[in-house]
Amino acid sequence: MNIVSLIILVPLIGAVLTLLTKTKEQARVIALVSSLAPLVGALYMIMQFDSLTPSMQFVESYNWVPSLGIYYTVGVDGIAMPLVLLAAIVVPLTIIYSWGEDKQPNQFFGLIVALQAGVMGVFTSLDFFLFYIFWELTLIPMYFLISIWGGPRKDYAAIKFFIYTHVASLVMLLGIFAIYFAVWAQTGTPSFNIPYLLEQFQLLESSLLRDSIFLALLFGFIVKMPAVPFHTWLPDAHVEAPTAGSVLLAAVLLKMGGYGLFRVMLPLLPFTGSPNLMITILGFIGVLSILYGAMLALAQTDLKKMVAYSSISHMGYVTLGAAALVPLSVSGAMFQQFSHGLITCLLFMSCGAIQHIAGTRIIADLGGIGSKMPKLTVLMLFGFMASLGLPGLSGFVAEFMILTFAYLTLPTYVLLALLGIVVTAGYHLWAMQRAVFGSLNEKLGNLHDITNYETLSMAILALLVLYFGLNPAPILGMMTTNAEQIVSLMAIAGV
Amino acid sequence: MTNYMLLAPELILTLVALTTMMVGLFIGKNKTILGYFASIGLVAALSLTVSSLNANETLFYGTLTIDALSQFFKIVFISVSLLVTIASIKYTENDQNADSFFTLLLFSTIGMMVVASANDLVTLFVGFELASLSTYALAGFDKKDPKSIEAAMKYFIIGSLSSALMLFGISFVYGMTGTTSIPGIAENAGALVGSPVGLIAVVMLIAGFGFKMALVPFHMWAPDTYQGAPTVVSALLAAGSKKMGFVAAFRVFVVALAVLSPTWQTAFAILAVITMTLGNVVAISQTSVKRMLAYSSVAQAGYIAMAFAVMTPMAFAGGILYTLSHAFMKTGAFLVVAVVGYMVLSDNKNAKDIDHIDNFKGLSKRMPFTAFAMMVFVFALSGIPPTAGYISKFVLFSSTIEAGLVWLAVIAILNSAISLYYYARVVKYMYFLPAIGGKVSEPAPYAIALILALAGVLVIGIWPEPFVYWAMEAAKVLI
Amino acid sequence: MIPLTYYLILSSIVFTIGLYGIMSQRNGVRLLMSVELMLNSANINLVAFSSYNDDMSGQVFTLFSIALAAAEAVIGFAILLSIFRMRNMINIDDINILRW
Amino acid sequence: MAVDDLAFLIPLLPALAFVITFFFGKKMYSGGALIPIGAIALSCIISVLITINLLNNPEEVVHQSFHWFAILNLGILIDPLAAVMLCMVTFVSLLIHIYAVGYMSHDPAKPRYFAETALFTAAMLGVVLSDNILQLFICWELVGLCSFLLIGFWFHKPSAAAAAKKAFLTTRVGDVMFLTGIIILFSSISQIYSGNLPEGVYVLQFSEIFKLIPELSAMHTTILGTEVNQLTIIALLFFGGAVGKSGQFPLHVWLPDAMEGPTTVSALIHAATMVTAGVYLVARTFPMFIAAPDALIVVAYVGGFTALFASTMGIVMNDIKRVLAFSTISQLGYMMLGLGMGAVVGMEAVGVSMFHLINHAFFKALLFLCAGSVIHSVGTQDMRQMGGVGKVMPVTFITMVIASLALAGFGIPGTQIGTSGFFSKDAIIETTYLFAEHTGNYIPYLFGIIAALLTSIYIFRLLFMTFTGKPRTDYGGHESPGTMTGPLSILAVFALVFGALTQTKFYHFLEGTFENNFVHVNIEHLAELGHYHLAHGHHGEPLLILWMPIIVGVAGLLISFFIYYLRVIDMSTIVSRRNPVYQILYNRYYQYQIFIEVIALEITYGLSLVGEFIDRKIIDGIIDAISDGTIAIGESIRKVQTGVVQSYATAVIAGVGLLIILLKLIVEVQL
Amino acid sequence: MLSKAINGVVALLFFAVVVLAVVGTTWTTVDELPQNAADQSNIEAIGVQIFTQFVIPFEVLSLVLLGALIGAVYIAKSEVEK
Repeated sequence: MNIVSLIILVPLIGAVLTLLTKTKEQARVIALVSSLAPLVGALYMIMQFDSLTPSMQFVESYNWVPSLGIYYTVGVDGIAMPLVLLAAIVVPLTIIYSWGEDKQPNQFFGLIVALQAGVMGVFTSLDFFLFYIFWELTLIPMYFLISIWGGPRKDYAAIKFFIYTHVASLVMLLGIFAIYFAVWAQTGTPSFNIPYLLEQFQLLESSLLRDSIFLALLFGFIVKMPAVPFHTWLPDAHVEAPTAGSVLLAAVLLKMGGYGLFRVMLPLLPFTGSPNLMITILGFIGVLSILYGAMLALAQTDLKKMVAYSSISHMGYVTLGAAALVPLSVSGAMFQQFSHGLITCLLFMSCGAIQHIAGTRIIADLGGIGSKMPKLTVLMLFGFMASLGLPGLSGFVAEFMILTFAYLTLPTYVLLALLGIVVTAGYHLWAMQRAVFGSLNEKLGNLHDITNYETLSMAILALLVLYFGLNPAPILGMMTTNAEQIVSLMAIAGV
Repeated sequence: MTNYMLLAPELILTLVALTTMMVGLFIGKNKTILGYFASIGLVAALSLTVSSLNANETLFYGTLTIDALSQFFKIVFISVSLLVTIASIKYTENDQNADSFFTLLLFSTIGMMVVASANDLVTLFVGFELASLSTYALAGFDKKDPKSIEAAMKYFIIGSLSSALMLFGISFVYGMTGTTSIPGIAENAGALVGSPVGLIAVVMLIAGFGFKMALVPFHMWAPDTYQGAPTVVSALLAAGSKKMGFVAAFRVFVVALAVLSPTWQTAFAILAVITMTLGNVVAISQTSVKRMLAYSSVAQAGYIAMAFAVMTPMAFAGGILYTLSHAFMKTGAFLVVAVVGYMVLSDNKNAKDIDHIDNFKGLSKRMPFTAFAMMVFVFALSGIPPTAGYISKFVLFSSTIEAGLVWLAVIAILNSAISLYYYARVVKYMYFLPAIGGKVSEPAPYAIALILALAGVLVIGIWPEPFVYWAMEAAKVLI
Repeated sequence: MIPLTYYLILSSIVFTIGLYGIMSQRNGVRLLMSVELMLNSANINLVAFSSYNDDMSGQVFTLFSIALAAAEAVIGFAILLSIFRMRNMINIDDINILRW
Repeated sequence: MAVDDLAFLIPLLPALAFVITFFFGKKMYSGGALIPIGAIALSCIISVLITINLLNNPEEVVHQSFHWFAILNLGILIDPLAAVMLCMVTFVSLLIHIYAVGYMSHDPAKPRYFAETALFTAAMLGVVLSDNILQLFICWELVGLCSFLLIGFWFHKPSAAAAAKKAFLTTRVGDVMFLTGIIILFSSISQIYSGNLPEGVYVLQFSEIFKLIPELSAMHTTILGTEVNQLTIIALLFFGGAVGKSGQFPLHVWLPDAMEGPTTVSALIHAATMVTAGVYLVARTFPMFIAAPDALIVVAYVGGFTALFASTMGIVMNDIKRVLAFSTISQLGYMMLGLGMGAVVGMEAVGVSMFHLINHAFFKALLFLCAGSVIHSVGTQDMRQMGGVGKVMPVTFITMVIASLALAGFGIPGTQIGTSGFFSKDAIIETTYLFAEHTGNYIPYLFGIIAALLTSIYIFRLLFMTFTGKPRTDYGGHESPGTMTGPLSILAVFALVFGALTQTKFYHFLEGTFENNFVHVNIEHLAELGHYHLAHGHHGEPLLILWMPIIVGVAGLLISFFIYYLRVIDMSTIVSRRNPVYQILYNRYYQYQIFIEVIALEITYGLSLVGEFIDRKIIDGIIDAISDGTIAIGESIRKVQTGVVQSYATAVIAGVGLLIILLKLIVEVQL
Repeated sequence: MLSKAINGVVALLFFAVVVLAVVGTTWTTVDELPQNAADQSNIEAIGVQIFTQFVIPFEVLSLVLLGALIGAVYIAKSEVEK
């Protein structure tokens, strides 16, 4: 068994062990250890990783259901590796952040670790069957996290999240079926192998079929991202989810949608019946999400909901960068995924801490907490700055690359997206001004600063955001090779 | 030359059934031993069936056929019966009439097995009746409970009506083809093509089998009966005898009346869509878990019926695999309801509405294992990986795409999403709501049955290869 | 020679009567009788076909179905008896605890 | 050369100081103030040494570059333009830091203060040192961040929090324009290379950009039916960034509010860092501006108008810092105006403008620090509550007088006698006259000269109101400590003599900015691309024009003297609610109301509320309706199951009948 | 009464459908029915068929009867205690 399987399996076993523990101490230690193991694995993989080849590395494959062409095949390339790293970083930090969780700690930590196993599986699967299994598996822990540890409207939010994204996955599944059978009929061998199917896609004769497959798969991914107008599950889920749930939802689960965009959609796009139409659709969705998300964030009264809408807005950049199909805009979009994962984590942790300590997240009810919570304020400000795209932090690198290079092919969209930057700055600063600065709202009672565990995890995130903002090359290096390869398909298709 | 070994499972079960009945007359109060005995018999039958998986013979002047399809379904039936029998050891614990219970249970199993092997309409009909009659009695086994008797009554009346319809249909088929042998009908079925009588025969047969499958509009007995019957019997009905309808339909439509496929394909497509939609939509608003499972069972029948509408090897394999998965999922789910019923009764002897969903509140704290098992079962029923429910839906739904019936796939998938709503509600009750009452430990028989069902669901889900392969082999019989 | 169709129409009539009975009768015993009517109409068919096709199996089938009808009736009556014992009546449309 | 290799330390030292002070400042002397002071002092020394080297050998600029990621690099460029900025920034910043040790001595959050100012300085140095446009933008944004942090230093004051937000947001509007300019520039470059960017070349480096100016100016884009030169678009977008950062009309609204921070911060923002960044950006990309048709004219008009516009408001303000803030805006307008005059004087415009920038840095820092000294001692910022401060604070008074004279530009034309402001500001006004002569367009000149009159009026008004007469309230002030008066004196010396000492050398030094071993462009040639006709050999203005600035300066002094010292005019008739002119000026042309409320709040927030409505009611409404509808349908279908078994039988039989008919129909249709 | 009417309509509908189908079908029948009952014994033929061709259904039928017996006895018998 090689390293990729281990980073899936270890958290899976860890999750089971955690569920079986009796005390809080055992639960969190086991959870932390088993979620750190993938980090070690991911770092090892990065050391061994060859950034110069776009092909899959660390591949392993076993028979699973050969009669249907299903194999257990896992591996990583430049698209997946950074996301594996992201998931490996974020989950342990979330556990550290939630160190003091008292309500059913064994289940809480167990579900978090199970979620990690799920996303690791999604990012490394090279077989659509396996991919879909992991894709769906991530739903369950998140559903529980929202339902058990959630806020007042958790029932509504949890079921909405569950069914909404499940419908999307099912539509995606239809697309998977379609490509599978179409290729089967074409070549005579059944296979769910992702690279193989993507390769064979162009040989399908009917352009209607190709377009339908493309759109079905696309729907599955953009709902997950989520893109406007399929986004309404996200704010509800975020508002009701516990902090750890929000963090994982925004930092890791949304990335699955973007990952699908790069892994599946872009290689198919040049070979659809009307690639230009598809690019227009993607670009439009991207810009719409950027602007709409930012505008709605401005209207929010709940801090966490605002951050949720900001996620929608930021994920719009991913779509836009992908739609542009310029190597560096695509790598920028991939980097945006990675960077947003870290930043949004920081933001949600801040909101969670405020909720936890001040007892409310309504911006109007807060005010002036900065003077009582200096550590939180610094970290939160850092996160906000990163989120509004301050240069020197990772968010800027990604957004700059996306906007600059997407302008080469989609100038109008980029000019529209640039408007969003001002609004983005606006809602961040306005929220900061009302919630954290100003005179202290006396109704909040006795406030104290965040705990050391919370500080630790948030500080690590902040450092990572800074580090990757100053030195994005290692991560970008992995992505660029694959991005170039994806874009080169456009030329092959003659678009 | 007849190879009697192939009939050994049926023979063993008959022997065990008769012995159970006889012994039951002589032993006194404690008849628990009979349950163990029946279980052993079922295990033996199961292993004998497994040992002859690849048989392909027709026996007794062509009235019985032993092939991959029959073996597959026999294993489904025996497995369900085994699970139900094990669980019933607890259910019949202090019952004077446990001997009758187990005998009837075994008889119904034999009936189903005969249907699975039937290669002649006479055999099929007689097997059908054996299974039906035994289960009529079983459904009313709680005879002091008005609900149980009502369930039996409804089951019986609609069952008899269906038998009559089926027989009427059979008579027309016989009239047109001049034979009752299934291969013989297949040879002469040309006469039925285009004739109005052929159409009527097909619809009546669908009504007859549809009664067992619980296809809308032949399903209306099912929710009442599943709810009223003793829970272990509901499990048998939903997971076992429902499948008998499918295997009969496979034999009669796909093998015998293949030339009429345009007719019954359309019929099954219509029924499948109505069935799954109605089942799911109505299940949402149920407050009794048993009744909810009943509607879910109706919906699942709709999914399986898609196999007939699609009619490709892949679809048949999917449908067949689905019956196996559904056997484990549904049995498991009903057994959980039985365990919860036991728990509620042990709290309060005179409890009413023991299958109400309120009794599932906080089950994760009261009975962690049962709650976990139930969660796996409902997620499997809603088709979430990596469970048996997922892999079977995967194969089945994918076959609709393969055949180009995208609209059917879309409807099925939307239904699947709707179903998540009420399945998730069960999970919500078990895991998110506060418990009323303390921890209760599951009685051993229930626990064993649950473990077995759980193992079935997960093994098929995680290592589907042998099962898919096997289902495909079984499907080859049909094409 | 009486055309086969006559038998079939007869059996259809009998069958329809049975159907109507099962839909409209309140009394359990009458319901059972209706079911029997339907089974017997099928038997008419079978025998008719058997004769007109010169094939014995139809008649054998009829014998089987008669026996099965008997067995069915047994169970049916047992259930009705049980109901009667419980409620002192066998108007089965009053038995609707289980619904919705 | 050894010291050139240390160039990278210039921004790095303050940045390190930031880290150290931020995390460990609490336990150090005076909140760790010594760390940034030391670091900036070192930076200053290195800067001066490098500048001296450069003076000796102007062709050999310092350039260091290393790969960052993708096709981007990080680099350091010290050419004459950067060198003078470096020296000024480090020097003024150093003095302000030293001053702050005294000024901030009572504030508990000293470590944070010194950390942030160090970072501020580092970011500004980064702007100055960048060798490529992207790095410049990055540091540019960091400057914005630091201004946000420092303006909101006392964030528990709601007004400070609001001002900080406003500053960041307003400059951000400009920044987005700047970023858009970079993006369009990049895509144009990419088009020039037809998508195949050369290997190993960082195309966003200034040298590479300037090389491509001819190609860029040959490109056109059609906007709303008119064909616009690509380079003009880019240049104007860059200028948009500069407008935001340098407080030019109409994005100047943040600057007066930026007074909410400590006065030292105001000094830092207004003199050494931040606001000069905009001017510096235009100067740095001057080859692009001069090659872009109409761009410089826009710069000139915006600058000139801002100079006039801001000075009108300076006259009526009562808050001492606010007067200075409008003064800054006005002076920045002059600098922009000077740059715009590149339309006639070419490269000399950069010299003139930068010279004013440097001089302004000295006297404006001095003005602010003096004001700070007064505020520190008096405890209020309202001039109406001061009066006679000169008696208790002699050092502050004298330095303030010097600074005011420098700002008003006092000196004797035709000689080397004059304050630093005299040399630089008058030079700008002279170039505007040249422009007027050359093109027949007197508007920039009028802007400049009227603003000069108003400048003189408001600064002497401030002087008289604050330092002369009798105390109007009981404030009980005292002279400030040595750490404060020391820097004041040093700055005063510079404000007095720097202009006279360096004027000619300065222009000459800056001439070499774009002609060295890093960049080599021919400004004359570029001006032709931009259709500007440069005037050569121009020093022949009439005597009246030479004397005009000093005449209006003295006139302003006299007007203030009569009104505010001798009080020969009763102010109450003018300072009245009923006087519409006063109202408009005092309310700053109602710009706040118009700008913030209408645009920002009403429209944007209104739109976002509409979006929220769409989201909640329409998108979510549809989804909820689907789910509710499904449940309702289930509820109603459920009732069909009546519990009566005969009805079930009816259903079965009806089902059979209907199915038969249906199939019959379907099969017939199919056949 | 309405329900009865519905039942009647359903039954008539059903009847119409079946009769139309039966009449509309051309049945392939033997040309002559055996006229003389003494010619051949169908009893014997049936007996032979039951024990050869249909021996399995016959055996299963025995189980059906037994099952029905057990079931009926169980359901119908009154509990001793009551």
